[in-house]
Amino acid sequence: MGERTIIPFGPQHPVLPEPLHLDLILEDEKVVGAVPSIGFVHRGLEKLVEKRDFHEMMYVIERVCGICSFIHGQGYVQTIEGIFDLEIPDRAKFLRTIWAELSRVHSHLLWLGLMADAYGFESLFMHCWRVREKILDIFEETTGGRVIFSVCKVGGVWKDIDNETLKKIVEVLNVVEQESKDLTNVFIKDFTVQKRTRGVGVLTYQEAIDVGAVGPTLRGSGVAMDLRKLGYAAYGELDFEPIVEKDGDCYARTLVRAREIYQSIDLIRQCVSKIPDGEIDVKVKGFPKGEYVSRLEQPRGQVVYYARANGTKYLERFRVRTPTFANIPALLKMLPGCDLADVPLLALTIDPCISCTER
Amino acid sequence: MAEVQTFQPVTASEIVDAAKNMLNEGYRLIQLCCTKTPSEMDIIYTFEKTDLQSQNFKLPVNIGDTLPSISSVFFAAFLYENEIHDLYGVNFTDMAVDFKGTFYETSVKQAFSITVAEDKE
Amino acid sequence: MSGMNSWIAVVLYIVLAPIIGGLIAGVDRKISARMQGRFGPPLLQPFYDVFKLMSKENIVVNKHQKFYVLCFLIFVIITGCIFFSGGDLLLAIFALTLGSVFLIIAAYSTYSPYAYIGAEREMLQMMAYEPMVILTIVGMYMVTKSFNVVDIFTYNQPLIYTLPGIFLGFLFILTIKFRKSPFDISMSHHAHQEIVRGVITEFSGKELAYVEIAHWYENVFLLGMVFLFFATNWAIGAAFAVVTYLLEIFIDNNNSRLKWQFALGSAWIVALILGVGNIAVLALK
Amino acid sequence: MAFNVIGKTVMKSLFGKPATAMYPVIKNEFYPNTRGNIQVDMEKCIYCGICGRRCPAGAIEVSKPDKKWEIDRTRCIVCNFCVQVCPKNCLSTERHYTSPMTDKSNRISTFFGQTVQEDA
Amino acid sequence: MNTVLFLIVYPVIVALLLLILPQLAIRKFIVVASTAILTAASIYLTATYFNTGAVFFEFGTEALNVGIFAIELVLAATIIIISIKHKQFLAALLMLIGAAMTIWFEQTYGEEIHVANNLFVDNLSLIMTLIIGIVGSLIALFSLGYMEEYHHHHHDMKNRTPFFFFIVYVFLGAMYGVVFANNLMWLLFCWEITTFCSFFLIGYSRDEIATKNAFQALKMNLFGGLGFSAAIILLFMNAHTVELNQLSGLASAVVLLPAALLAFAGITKSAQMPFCSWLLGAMVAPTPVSALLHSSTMVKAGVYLIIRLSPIFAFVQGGATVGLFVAMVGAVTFVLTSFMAISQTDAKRVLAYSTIANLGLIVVCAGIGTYELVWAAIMLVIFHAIAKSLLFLSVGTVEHNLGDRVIESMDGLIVKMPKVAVGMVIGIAGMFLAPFGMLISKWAALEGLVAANPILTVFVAFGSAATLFFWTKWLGKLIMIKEKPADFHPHVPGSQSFTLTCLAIMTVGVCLLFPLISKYSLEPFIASIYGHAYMLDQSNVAILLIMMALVLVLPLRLLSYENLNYKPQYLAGTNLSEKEKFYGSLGLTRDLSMRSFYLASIFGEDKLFKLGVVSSIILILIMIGVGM
Amino acid sequence: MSYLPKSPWLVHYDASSCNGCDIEVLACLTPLYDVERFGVLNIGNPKHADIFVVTGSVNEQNKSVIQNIYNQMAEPKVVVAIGACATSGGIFRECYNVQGGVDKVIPVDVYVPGCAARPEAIIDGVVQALGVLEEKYKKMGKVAK
Ligand code: NFV
Ligand code: SF4
Ligand code: SF4
Ligand code: SF4
Repeated sequence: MGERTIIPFGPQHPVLPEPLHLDLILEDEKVVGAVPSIGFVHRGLEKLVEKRDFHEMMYVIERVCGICSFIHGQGYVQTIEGIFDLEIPDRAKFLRTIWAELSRVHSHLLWLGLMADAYGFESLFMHCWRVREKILDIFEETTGGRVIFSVCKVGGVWKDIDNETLKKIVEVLNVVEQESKDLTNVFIKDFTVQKRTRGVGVLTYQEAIDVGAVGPTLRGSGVAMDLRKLGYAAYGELDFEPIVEKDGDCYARTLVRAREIYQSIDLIRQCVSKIPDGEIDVKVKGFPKGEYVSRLEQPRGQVVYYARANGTKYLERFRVRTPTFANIPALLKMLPGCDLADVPLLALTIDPCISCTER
Repeated sequence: MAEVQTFQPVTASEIVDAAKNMLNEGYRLIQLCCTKTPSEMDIIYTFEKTDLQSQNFKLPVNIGDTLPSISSVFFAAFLYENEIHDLYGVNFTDMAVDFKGTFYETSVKQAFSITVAEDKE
Repeated sequence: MSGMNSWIAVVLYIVLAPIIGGLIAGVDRKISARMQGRFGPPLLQPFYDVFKLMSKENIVVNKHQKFYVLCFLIFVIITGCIFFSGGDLLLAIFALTLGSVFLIIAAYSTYSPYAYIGAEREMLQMMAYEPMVILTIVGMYMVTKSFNVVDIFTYNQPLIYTLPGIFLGFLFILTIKFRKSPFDISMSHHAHQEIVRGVITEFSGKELAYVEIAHWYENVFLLGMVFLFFATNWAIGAAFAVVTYLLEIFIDNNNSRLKWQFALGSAWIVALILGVGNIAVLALK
Repeated sequence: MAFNVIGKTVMKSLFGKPATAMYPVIKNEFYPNTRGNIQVDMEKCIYCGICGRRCPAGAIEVSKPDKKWEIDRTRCIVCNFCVQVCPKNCLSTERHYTSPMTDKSNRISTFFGQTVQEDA
Repeated sequence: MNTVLFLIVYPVIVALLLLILPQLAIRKFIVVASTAILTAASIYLTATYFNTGAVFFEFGTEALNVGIFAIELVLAATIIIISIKHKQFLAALLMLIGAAMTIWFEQTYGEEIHVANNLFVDNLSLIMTLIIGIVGSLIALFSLGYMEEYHHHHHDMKNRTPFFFFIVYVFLGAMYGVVFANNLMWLLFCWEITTFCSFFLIGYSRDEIATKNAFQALKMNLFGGLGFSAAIILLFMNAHTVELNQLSGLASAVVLLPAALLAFAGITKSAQMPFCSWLLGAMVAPTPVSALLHSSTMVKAGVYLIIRLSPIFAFVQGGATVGLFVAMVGAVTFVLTSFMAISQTDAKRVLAYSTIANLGLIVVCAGIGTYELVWAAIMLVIFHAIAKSLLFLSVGTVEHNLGDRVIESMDGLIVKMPKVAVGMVIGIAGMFLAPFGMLISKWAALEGLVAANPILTVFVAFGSAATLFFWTKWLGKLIMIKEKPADFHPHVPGSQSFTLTCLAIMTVGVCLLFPLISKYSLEPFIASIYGHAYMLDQSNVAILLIMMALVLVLPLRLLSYENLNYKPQYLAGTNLSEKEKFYGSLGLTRDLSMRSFYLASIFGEDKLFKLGVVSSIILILIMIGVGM
Repeated sequence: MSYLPKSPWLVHYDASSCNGCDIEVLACLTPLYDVERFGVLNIGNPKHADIFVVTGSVNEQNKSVIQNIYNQMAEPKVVVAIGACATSGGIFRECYNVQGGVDKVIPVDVYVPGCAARPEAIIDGVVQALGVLEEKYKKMGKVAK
């Protein structure tokens, strides 16, 4: 008998490309209970450290996720470099920053598109992804891959970007900026979009901190926390402020991401103007020994890496704590009381990346 | 660039209080990370402040040990604890949400509890 | 229309409506694609889709669903037949309602959570647009003193002059009926929806094709309704029907999907303000 | 708040040229950096096996006695590591991806050095 | 004439017999026989008079009047005593006032009252006769098996079945009295008896809620009865008549206030806002009671009276305004109760709300009172009586098998109890879908209203939309196809399934026959009052019949499907090999479960009810004010 | 000739993909590649779909999901495995929770290698799948006769 409506939401579900499962318990369309389950993407790749040496492991870690792939690579090598206490050439740092910020632009555009799709705004989705393709072209041109770059290595980067291309990138970014403006305007101003996002899934300042939210989810609730302020890679030499919105609802989080696109474009421009000439890598000798925790800012928020090495070519343990993992409690906070129609929105509002989460 | 990192040791009985302390000092939980090597096994608790300062605790454990959950202090901890339970076979009491071993349904149970080095021995 | 003529109209409707409806759907997809910066499918794509569905294996959750879907198709066709033979407009709407109810219970009968929510939402939508539909007909009667499409059709002045509010209100709910954003709540043409494909989640193969064809018939009927507002002149009427549809495509591509609360609320408010307002003006005259 | 904010973009697209690249009617141009199919120059290969050992995906198999160099294309993750580590620089990456296949047995490409008959 | 008397008296005799002969077998025999007899007599009466126009009977003696007066006083005294025993002083007071008015009226004017025709028959009475005779006695038949089971399910309750049947048959007699009476005082007498019957039946179980609700019903109906009495007194004082058929010939100044008061009485009896709460409360009564009194007959007495008044609204000067407000009360009731029905989970409550809503619609039609609308109103009465009693009785049957009557428990009923479910589906379809009866009448109502008062169509438009919603969702629940639980063995006694079958066939049959009913019964009746009759458009009738035929024939298609490949529902990939289960979070195996939308935040009772009470009270006050 | 190759509808399931192949599948739908030109729709519901596109490898938990989706599709149907993970397990082949390519649990008709598989490769793969679809349709017809 139908006391409540129970809906198995996912793992295969058209609105969430990713296999997250929720048992949604509904009354009318109100969600009165939501129990998540994950594990559909769990591969256990962290354990591969026992079979891949610490150079090869870079390629594994990159494939934690195909969206934030570059920063995973960067985070991995940074952690190993942290164990080695290795200083890499400045140009490599800048190049990493450029790619990282490009990744952020692409990731945010991708997310904006998916978000639009979640509330049935198909044309907006298409246009976001159309613009995003321009970034992917830059990736392919500079690294050889559209989504997985394989350019980081312990001690630097594999490929250089010549200054010509850097200029070209800035030009492309000018176009992207222009076109994104038209699109982010829709997210900011459109009546129907606001109707769907305003006041939905509110996470207050304190709640956001308590549940351990990170990234735009956290900043959308007014907490100015951005790991790039740690000054890793070239961020120490760049000028930026974390982007913060107060309301803590889907709208605020959308706004944060929309504005971060421009921030990232600006950072890349700064990088291009400041990038020094020189080497792009240093030789790495010997094997790492020790342990290290490093934190980076992914498009989705803070990512934490932990590595422990014992002086052989295999690490003993490598672990990634990804932003989505940290944001799931926030999602669980937001779900009860929303409408079924809001569920995809809320799921997307933390920008879930299940493959990151489960590794 | 490398910041100085400390791993402050704690014991199972202290961990909840340590977590409460951290909470009072304005820290929040960043991660629980379990590590198993052939010789030792420990859980690292990482906390962080909104000004990005961080603090690590290291708690030595063994497979089959039962630890108190800190999810009453930091709600988010239940995810890590369930994960560690499923992958390492460390039990936690009073988790905010207890998946009872269905967090990751892996074909190899508690896969991380054996390391390659041990395997070879 | 005399007896003979109305039979011809019925036959023409039964034969031509799916062709026109399919073409409209094709144009719709093409234009939508272009609006999204894409090249888009071939014009005849909807027909390919339907033919393909016809050739698929028959899978069902239970056999009742097939029967209900068949009824849905039949009663939607009957609706158009009543309409295009110049019959009673209210009766046509009742037949359409019956058809829609068959679709809904087809979804219900599958006992599938997604189809179920879709069905509930479909009912909400019906509840949302029903008043305005009835008010539209009431308005037409007040002007022409008849419920018969023939009489409305041959009325000596375009209805739009006297029923502007009702026309706008009707346009509004037409978005619901065409299943366009922002009101494609219960099922939408593109699948990326929280309830999968809503009402039609559990249909496949032939039934899905039937549902599609029924929508073509229904769309032609609805455009016929639009046409009635301009009926004194064939060309203008047809032109407005086309413009209306283009407008719907435009709206579809310009809005996100809203929730049922908004669909119900806005449709009722529109019915109350535009519909009742217009009727009140007519009544006072 | 405003309505139809995207209207301008939409109308521009409607009357402009679609962004579609029309693949496969028009073939795509790849960049010089593009990574794709791994190719081996058997003339230069010394069967040292470094590529095979270091390939993170374990896609390459080298057999010195048979003078054989073999790659499983469905395993290869196109990371270019083998190209970068080969001491003889005999590996290269094509600017074209491996084509899809309906028959899984096509996944393995085998190359033999000159001394062995190429009849497989 | 004799048949008329027979119909009034026979049920009362049966009632007494049933009371003094409590043996089950005898009861069974009597009830079955009476069903046949009443049905036959009703049909016979109809056959005799259906094309004679109105026929009046002088019948009546002084002794009879004295007898009626005496019975009235005895009953009043009984009610007052019972009320005081239950500390229901308001009820006692109302009864006291009513009795006082009657006594005073008898004392003051008793001598002067001369009634030419005490009884009469016309086509409207005949239609009511058929409803009472066939539907009513079928329900009595249904009660046979039902009451047995009822006490089986409620063993802690005292078995007072003989009393139950006594009241039911007294009620039937009274109901005949209501529809045959031309003398308003007789009408009032029968009217009050139906009130008392309702009171006793609602309170049948004698538990706290039942008693409370019974008194609520009593109070409200007595209150309406006061209006009735007042109307009679005024009428006699000003116009020296107490005859129903004279009313529409009277001068506007004389008749308007009595008409308004009578309409008021009708409104209370047919449970319109603000009095609808009594009918909702009445749902505690055993289900046949709900079917008999609270949907197909007694509440129909209310609208019957208003329909009788509609010539006044239509012809008498100033009557239209009174009628408009009567109609407005109906309209408000229709819309709001339709809305509120959406938020109900209890099947009987949904039926109750829908009943009130439909009565509201009838009141709207009768209140405006043009010939089309009267046609529609009477059609509504017919279709509603049959379909609604079918639904009530099915719910009763289902309740005994499922253990409760929550709509949510009925999912998959078509699998669990196919026959009953099909009956219910017919009943529900009959309530709101083309080509079934209610819809035909609603259609006529709409057409009539547009011509007469377009603004009222707005109410109908919105109310109908809500109707669509709550019926469809119920329908959906019934026809869900799901696995049949292995341990479920429904039991439906023969008397019940016979009744249900008859009613289901009648629901469909009446729809098929409605052109004939209209042509031979309604049209002459309406023509006799209005001078011209509502004619159905023949082509529309043809289309309706075609649709009807399709609806009846298409299900045959179900038999012919083959080569189907059965696949379980799409569950996002979490299906288990067991049907209707999926693998949920936390490693749980979950059953599919679905709950309809109730939209309590929008259509919740509390807000809407208040709104309805306030607005309808204002409307009623204006209505009576206009009458003055 | 059937109309199957003119209107292939996809259902896409992300097994344990890293999202790399996933977003490339999605990218195929978007303006630059726009597979709707061939009538392809990402319909998201196995009951409506003709082509099952799987990215990522099979693991303990998604094994049954893949099978369920496959079973719920109506004949004729084809499976396209996209990316190194789905074709062979790719780089994660040796992970403890990876059981290998999709062909471990359901029959696969087209293998699209790459990591991540490029949109062009995916389009090629789908085009090849259309051929398979047509063949299966013919076979199905024979069985019916
Ligand atoms: N969650 C996550 Fe990632 C990001 N950003 C990261 O570590 O996307 Ni797949
Ligand atoms: S590393 Fe180069 S030389 Fe050595 S086996 Fe591989 S291809 Fe040949
Ligand atoms: S490209 Fe990478 S995966 Fe492919 S063969 Fe070379 S090293 Fe192995
Ligand atoms: S093949 Fe590569 S890109 Fe595709 S899912 Fe697997 S790891 Fe990710």
